[in-house]
Amino acid sequence: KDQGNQASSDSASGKYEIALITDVGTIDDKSFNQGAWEGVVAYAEENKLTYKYYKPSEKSDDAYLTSIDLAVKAGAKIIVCPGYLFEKPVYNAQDKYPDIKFIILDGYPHTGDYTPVVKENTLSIFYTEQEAGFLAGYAAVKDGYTKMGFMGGIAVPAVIRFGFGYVQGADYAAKELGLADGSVEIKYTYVGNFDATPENMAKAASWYNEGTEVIFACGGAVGNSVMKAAETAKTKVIGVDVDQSSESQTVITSSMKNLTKSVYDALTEYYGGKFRGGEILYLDAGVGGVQLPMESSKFEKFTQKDYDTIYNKIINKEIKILGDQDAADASKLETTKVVVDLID
Amino acid sequence: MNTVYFISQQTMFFAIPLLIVALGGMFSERSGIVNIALEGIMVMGAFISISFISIFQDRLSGQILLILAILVAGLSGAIFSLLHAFASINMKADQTISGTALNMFAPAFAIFVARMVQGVQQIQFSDTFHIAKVPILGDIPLIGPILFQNCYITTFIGIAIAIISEVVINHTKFGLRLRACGEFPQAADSVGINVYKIRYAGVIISGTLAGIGGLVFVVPTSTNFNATVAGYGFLALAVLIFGQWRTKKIFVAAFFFGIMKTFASAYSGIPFLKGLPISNEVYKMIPYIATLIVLAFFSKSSQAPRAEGIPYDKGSR
Amino acid sequence: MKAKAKLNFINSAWGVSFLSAVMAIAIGLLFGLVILLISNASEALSGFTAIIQGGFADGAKGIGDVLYNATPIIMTGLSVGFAFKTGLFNIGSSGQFTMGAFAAVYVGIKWTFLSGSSHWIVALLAACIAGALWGLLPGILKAVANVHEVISSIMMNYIGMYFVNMLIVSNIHDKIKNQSLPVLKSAIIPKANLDRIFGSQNINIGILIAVLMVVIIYFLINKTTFGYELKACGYSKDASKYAGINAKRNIILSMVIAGALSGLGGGLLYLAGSGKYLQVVDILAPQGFNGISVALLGMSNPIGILFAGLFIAHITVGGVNLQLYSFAPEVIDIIIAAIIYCGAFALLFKNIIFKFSKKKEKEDESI
Amino acid sequence: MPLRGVRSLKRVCVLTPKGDIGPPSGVAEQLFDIEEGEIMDYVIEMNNITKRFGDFKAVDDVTLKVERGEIHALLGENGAGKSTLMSVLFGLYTPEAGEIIIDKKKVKINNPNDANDLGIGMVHQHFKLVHNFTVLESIVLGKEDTINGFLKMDEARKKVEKLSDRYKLKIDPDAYISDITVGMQQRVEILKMLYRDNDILIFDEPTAVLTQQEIEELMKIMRELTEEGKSIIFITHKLNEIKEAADRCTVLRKGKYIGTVDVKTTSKEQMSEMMVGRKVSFIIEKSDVKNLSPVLEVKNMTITNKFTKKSVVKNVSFDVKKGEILCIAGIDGNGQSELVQGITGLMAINSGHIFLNGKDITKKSIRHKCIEGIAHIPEDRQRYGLVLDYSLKENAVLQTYYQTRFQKNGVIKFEAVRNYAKKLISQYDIRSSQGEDSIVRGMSGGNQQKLIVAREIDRNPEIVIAVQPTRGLDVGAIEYIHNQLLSQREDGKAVLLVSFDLDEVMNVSDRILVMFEGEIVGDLNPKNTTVQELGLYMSGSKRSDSYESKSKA
Ligand SMILES: Nc1ncnc2c1ncn2[C@@H]1O[C@H](COP(=O)(O)OP(=O)(O)OP(=O)(O)O)[C@@H](O)[C@H]1O
Ligand SMILES: Nc1ncnc2c1ncn2[C@@H]1O[C@H](COP(=O)(O)OP(=O)(O)OP(=O)(O)O)[C@@H](O)[C@H]1O
Ligand SMILES: [Mg+2]
Ligand SMILES: [Mg+2]
Repeated sequence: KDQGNQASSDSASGKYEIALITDVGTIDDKSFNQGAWEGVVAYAEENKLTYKYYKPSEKSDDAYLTSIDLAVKAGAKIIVCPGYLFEKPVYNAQDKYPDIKFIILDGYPHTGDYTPVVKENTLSIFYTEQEAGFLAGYAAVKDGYTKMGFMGGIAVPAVIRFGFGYVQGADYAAKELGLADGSVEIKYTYVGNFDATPENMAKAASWYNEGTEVIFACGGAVGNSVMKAAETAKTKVIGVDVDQSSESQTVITSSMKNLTKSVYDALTEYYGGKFRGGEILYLDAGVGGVQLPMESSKFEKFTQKDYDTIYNKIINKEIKILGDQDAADASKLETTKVVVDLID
Repeated sequence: MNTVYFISQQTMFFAIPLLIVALGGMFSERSGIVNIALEGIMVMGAFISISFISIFQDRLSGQILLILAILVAGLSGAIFSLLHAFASINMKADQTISGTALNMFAPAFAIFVARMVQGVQQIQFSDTFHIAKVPILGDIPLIGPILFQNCYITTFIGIAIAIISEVVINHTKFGLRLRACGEFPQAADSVGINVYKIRYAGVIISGTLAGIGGLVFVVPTSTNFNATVAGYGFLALAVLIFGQWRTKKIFVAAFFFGIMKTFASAYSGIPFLKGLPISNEVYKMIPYIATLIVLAFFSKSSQAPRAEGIPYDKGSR
Repeated sequence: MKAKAKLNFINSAWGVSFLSAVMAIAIGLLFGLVILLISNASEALSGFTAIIQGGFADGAKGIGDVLYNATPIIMTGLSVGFAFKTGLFNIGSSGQFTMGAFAAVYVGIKWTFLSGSSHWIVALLAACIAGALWGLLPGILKAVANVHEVISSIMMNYIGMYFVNMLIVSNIHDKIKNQSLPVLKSAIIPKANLDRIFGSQNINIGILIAVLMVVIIYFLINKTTFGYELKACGYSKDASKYAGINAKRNIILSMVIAGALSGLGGGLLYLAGSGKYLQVVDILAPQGFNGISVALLGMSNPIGILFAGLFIAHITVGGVNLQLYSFAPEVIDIIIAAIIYCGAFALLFKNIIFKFSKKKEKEDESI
Repeated sequence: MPLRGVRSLKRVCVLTPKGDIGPPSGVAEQLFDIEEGEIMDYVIEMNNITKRFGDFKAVDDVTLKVERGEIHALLGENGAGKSTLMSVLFGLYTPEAGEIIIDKKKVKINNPNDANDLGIGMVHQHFKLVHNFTVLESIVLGKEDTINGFLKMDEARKKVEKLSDRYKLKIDPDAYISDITVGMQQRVEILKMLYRDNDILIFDEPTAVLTQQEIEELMKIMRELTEEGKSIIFITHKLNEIKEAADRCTVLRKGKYIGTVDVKTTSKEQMSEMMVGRKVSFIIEKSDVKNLSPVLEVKNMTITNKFTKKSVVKNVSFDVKKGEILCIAGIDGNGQSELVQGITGLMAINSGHIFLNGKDITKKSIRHKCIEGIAHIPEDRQRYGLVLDYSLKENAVLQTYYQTRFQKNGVIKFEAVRNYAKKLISQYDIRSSQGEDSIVRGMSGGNQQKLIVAREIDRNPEIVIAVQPTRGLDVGAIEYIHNQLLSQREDGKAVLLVSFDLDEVMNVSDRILVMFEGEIVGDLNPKNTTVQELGLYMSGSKRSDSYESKSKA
């Protein structure tokens, strides 16, 4: 267990050279912030470096920038900024602090017009969540599930990409299995928060009650509510972001993006003098950016071999997987086997 | 039929914690102390009792662990509520002050301590408490599936608390005295009742029940505790007022709200609601709008305890 | 002579309230220090200094940040405090704030036809109106149907939150980020060079508007017949009816004004140009609940609320700086809670002050 | 030298005069040299009691000794400290100085429980009854019979019914307090004491809220109780009640002890002089009525209760003329309160019309009626008449704050308000600890009432509607208020007076209307009628012919 807010060594100097600013969530949100933070911790612990995270006072561009100021004041050399909310703050900060390096995840600096301005001291990393979602949807249908669900947290780009991929993966598998048109049903919704609430639990329970066999819970603590519902209904859950198999018996697999590894790698590159400033990286299956944790997965029919096959297809771009910008909503993904029951 | 059973089972998860906490609020308010700290007390009760579960779940499990946890939750709620009692009874403070302070303190404290002790703020627990079906009782037609399948003992505890509250308030010496203190403490004082003691008792009972309510809220709805009860303390306050500070009406109000919430969350699984051209956000609003409408028709005569919120001062006339 | 003047201050109602607030703050802070000592003794002192220094640690910029942070909570505090004076507990400040924020942002984005200089003013007015509307309903329900304002306001909070979510999505949605679009430049509240003076991006004349509101509300409550009526209704509904005061109208007006103040708070925050966007999330705006704390700490007195808002903003900024040391930022919430709790001891403090000044008087006499 | 006769063998005045206020001249010298005779059988000795509120001494070195089996009256102006002294005896307040001896044993009474254990019971000036409790619940509260904590009401019910039979205190054990009349509430209070088997009974102004019949009943009950050996302390402002019922009387003034006298041998005038320190006139002198035009006309007014749907005011018509004091007599609960509230606008009327100086004001707002010249001294002064948490000066302008003399452009002229309040205080002798800045809640009941009367009369209205304006006031204050009402009349203004006090009714009014069960059953001239006849009308045994026909038509 990591000491969340503690620095590993010589904190007495008051200098923390690796910094992370959290976005809305907390450092232990089971998701974005946590994944990135674990990367920071792992690298710093291994290399005996000081590190620290900062929580902005509110959710605004200026508050994020103020937190960056604070991190710099505390001696940060490299600052990890998880989330698109940092696009504008990092845009400003990269000019304000030319000697400091920034890693922004899931976003790139711009002034608000979405034209990337990635300076030499900034590295922007994206994940192809649609591929991770695709793997999950594919594996589930291959494993025999036909009544499925997707419960996103808030409709932010990463969550949408997961969901779109999930639908497409299911459709792809159904095609491979030669199922009839419309034989796979996916209930699809965004619950509007990232919390464990009775409302989310009741929603998941109602789906399970109606026959849904597995729900992809894609929104931090929303997963805890879904798992709860699954535990009582004796049904299944697909986790997200990190391997969530340890959280509940009901988790058959997790649609992972390798946040931790990517942050760890970026830090390694920086300290190795190979910081890829100015670049926008897309961490896809090709570089191991996404995966299903096959060792901990509880599939009955879907095998490692199946997994490797489909994974290679994705790497080789044999399958075109649409992202969040490519369709208005999940029902517009033009699937044939899968019927998306959009609930909003 | 399946749908009906499902709705009633789900309703319990919303209604029971609201019921328990609102009843807690009732004891405090009918003794004359406004308790807006219900939210904070719920958080505190849930925090300590879930920590208890997570520590002891290696050694204990099932209903015994849950019952012990309920005791822990009640105890911690009671102790925490003493702060409110002290400020509003001894210090004669405005009762919203300490309530607000407690609401702010509890989640901050829960996060702070959890971080200090285990690094992360969420406290994991494994649910060994769920009852798929109570033997024998679960097979009773109609009632079985509604009450005794897919349930927790907390449901029965909640209903038991309601019944006990009704009896205590209306048919015991303590209840009579409590009511007197909430309506006209000078009258109680003039017949030798120690208003301070009775009010302490009222607040402590409310703390106990709110603490239990916190646990009962978390157990059926999540697999961990994350320093929040999602505003249900305030909703319980609303249920208390909705229920006109009377046990039976609180019971009805809690279940009214619970059913509304169930419809709002699970409408996609309810055949006759599914087809309606109503959006998700509108469904979410319905319980609150419905409550407002019901209130508009049934609030003409308020039965709020008359001395509620007024610090008792022996010297005042 | 000087001692006399001092004593007069101590004895005045104002002075006593002020001193007891100071005592509450001191004890709350001490409690915070104890917590810091328990969690990490070696850094406790520096951490504590950071809290106390608050905005002053960063010079003018820090002060600018304090003023920025104080603006919305002064407004919601004023809203809650004002309603308190009328005997109403406006726990619905959160919903009114959200509605105001939405209206301001909506006008700020959509009403492009407005010429430069009036845009932000119209947007703020829209915020007031939206907030007022959200106060109006509980007001009417209370006056006409006797619905307890606490329950109706709680309901209105949730309805407002979901309603605004819906409105954002259908009107001003930034789909990519699932939040509101940025407002036009012309809708941003002018900075009037304050940003250059303070070296802070955030600060703008919003704080001046808030102060103006404090003065107006103070005047309204204490100096006008309207305030007299409102307070009379707050103290005794029956007596004000007897006096021919239209209690129903006053209840409604009071909720409307309280709503407008909260709504304006929402407008002031989201038009501050600090890069804040309305999020489509199911979370009640915390500013409304912070307003309760501010109103209580300020003892429902507009001037008190102004200082309470500034103070809470001050130590909130201090709490951000606290992160330079190894403390969880929640410490700051614990401290604020402790301070508010100590506010409950006002009566005790007043007695202590009273005794002290008595003693002092006697000593003075004996000299 | 009338007080010489006070000295008797059995009844001895005990005097411990201290402080600077002495008894009134003439009385003083005689009282001071009285010495204690033989050792008396005192059940209560309160020696040198002092009770402060902040800096203010409400009770200042007062001594009170009550003999076994006597009715001991306690007399004093409003705010003299009577209730406070009794609250000390009952354990509600802890005195700063002094000792209490009960049955020859020195005791400490820290709370009502202690008092109860010593056999002391009290009927408070403001009843201590919970509005939504039943009569039975109210009686047992604090002394409940239980089995395992559960209430056992059956035995309590039996005991209460027995007591109620024995003392002819009729009550309905299951009625809610809020639904019963004040007279009944008082019976409940008395039963509360009897239920607790108290031997020392304190009645704090029990008669202020009662009708003549009820007062007579109460006196009878009190006498019965003393015959059983119980001792009673009886607070009242009405000297003829003291004359009628009490054995001895202790007088307080401004918190200080003045003296104790034997009632039989002391005249009313002497007692009132001891109380106020000057002579008070009991005779009201007034000129004849000049028959002038009506100021207020009420036509066919009907009011039904919102909850029970029963008519409480039935088709009532009457008028009040200029220069006339019209009195509405009747037993409490016969619709007088509702009638007045209907006229003033506090209660909605179901049908009928109200005219003021010929103008129809039926549908007008309270504010409008107020401006048009209706002044209202309400029955429940604390609920309607005052904003208890406002200061005296703020209450002084409760209906006039919006007038241009007190505000300009909506801004209150505080100096003007203050000066006005000061004027009322000095003109009407309103006493309080901090003058115009006193918070009204802390003022004595009598002075609260004076403030209302001052405010209403000073508005120079067309008609003053006064409900029980002298209830709970001392003779000095009553005299003053009666004079005020008379001077209104002399000025050609009208007065509508509702009173249960038949002496007041007979003395003050020019014309008497009697109300019974929501109807007016009699229109009498006080000069040609007697208290007895009035009583017949009030109890419904008699009706004027004109009214008989009207109500039937
Ligand atoms: N709780 C209190 N706080 C402050 N002053 C008080 C309090 N109770 C009584 N007083 C003051 O003490 C004095 C005596 O009051 P008390 O009620 O004993 O008078 P009283 O003789 O019963 O008068 P009344 O005939 O009007 O009932 C009054 O001046 C009153 O204002
Ligand atoms: N006519 C009345 N006047 C005054 N109070 C009343 C009256 N009728 C009922 N009450 C009071 O109102 C309260 C509510 O009465 P009701 O019989 O509705 O209670 P209830 O539903 O049994 O309440 P609970 O749930 O506490 O048992 C009771 O406490 C009672 O004391
Ligand atoms: Mg009295
Ligand atoms: Mg009456």
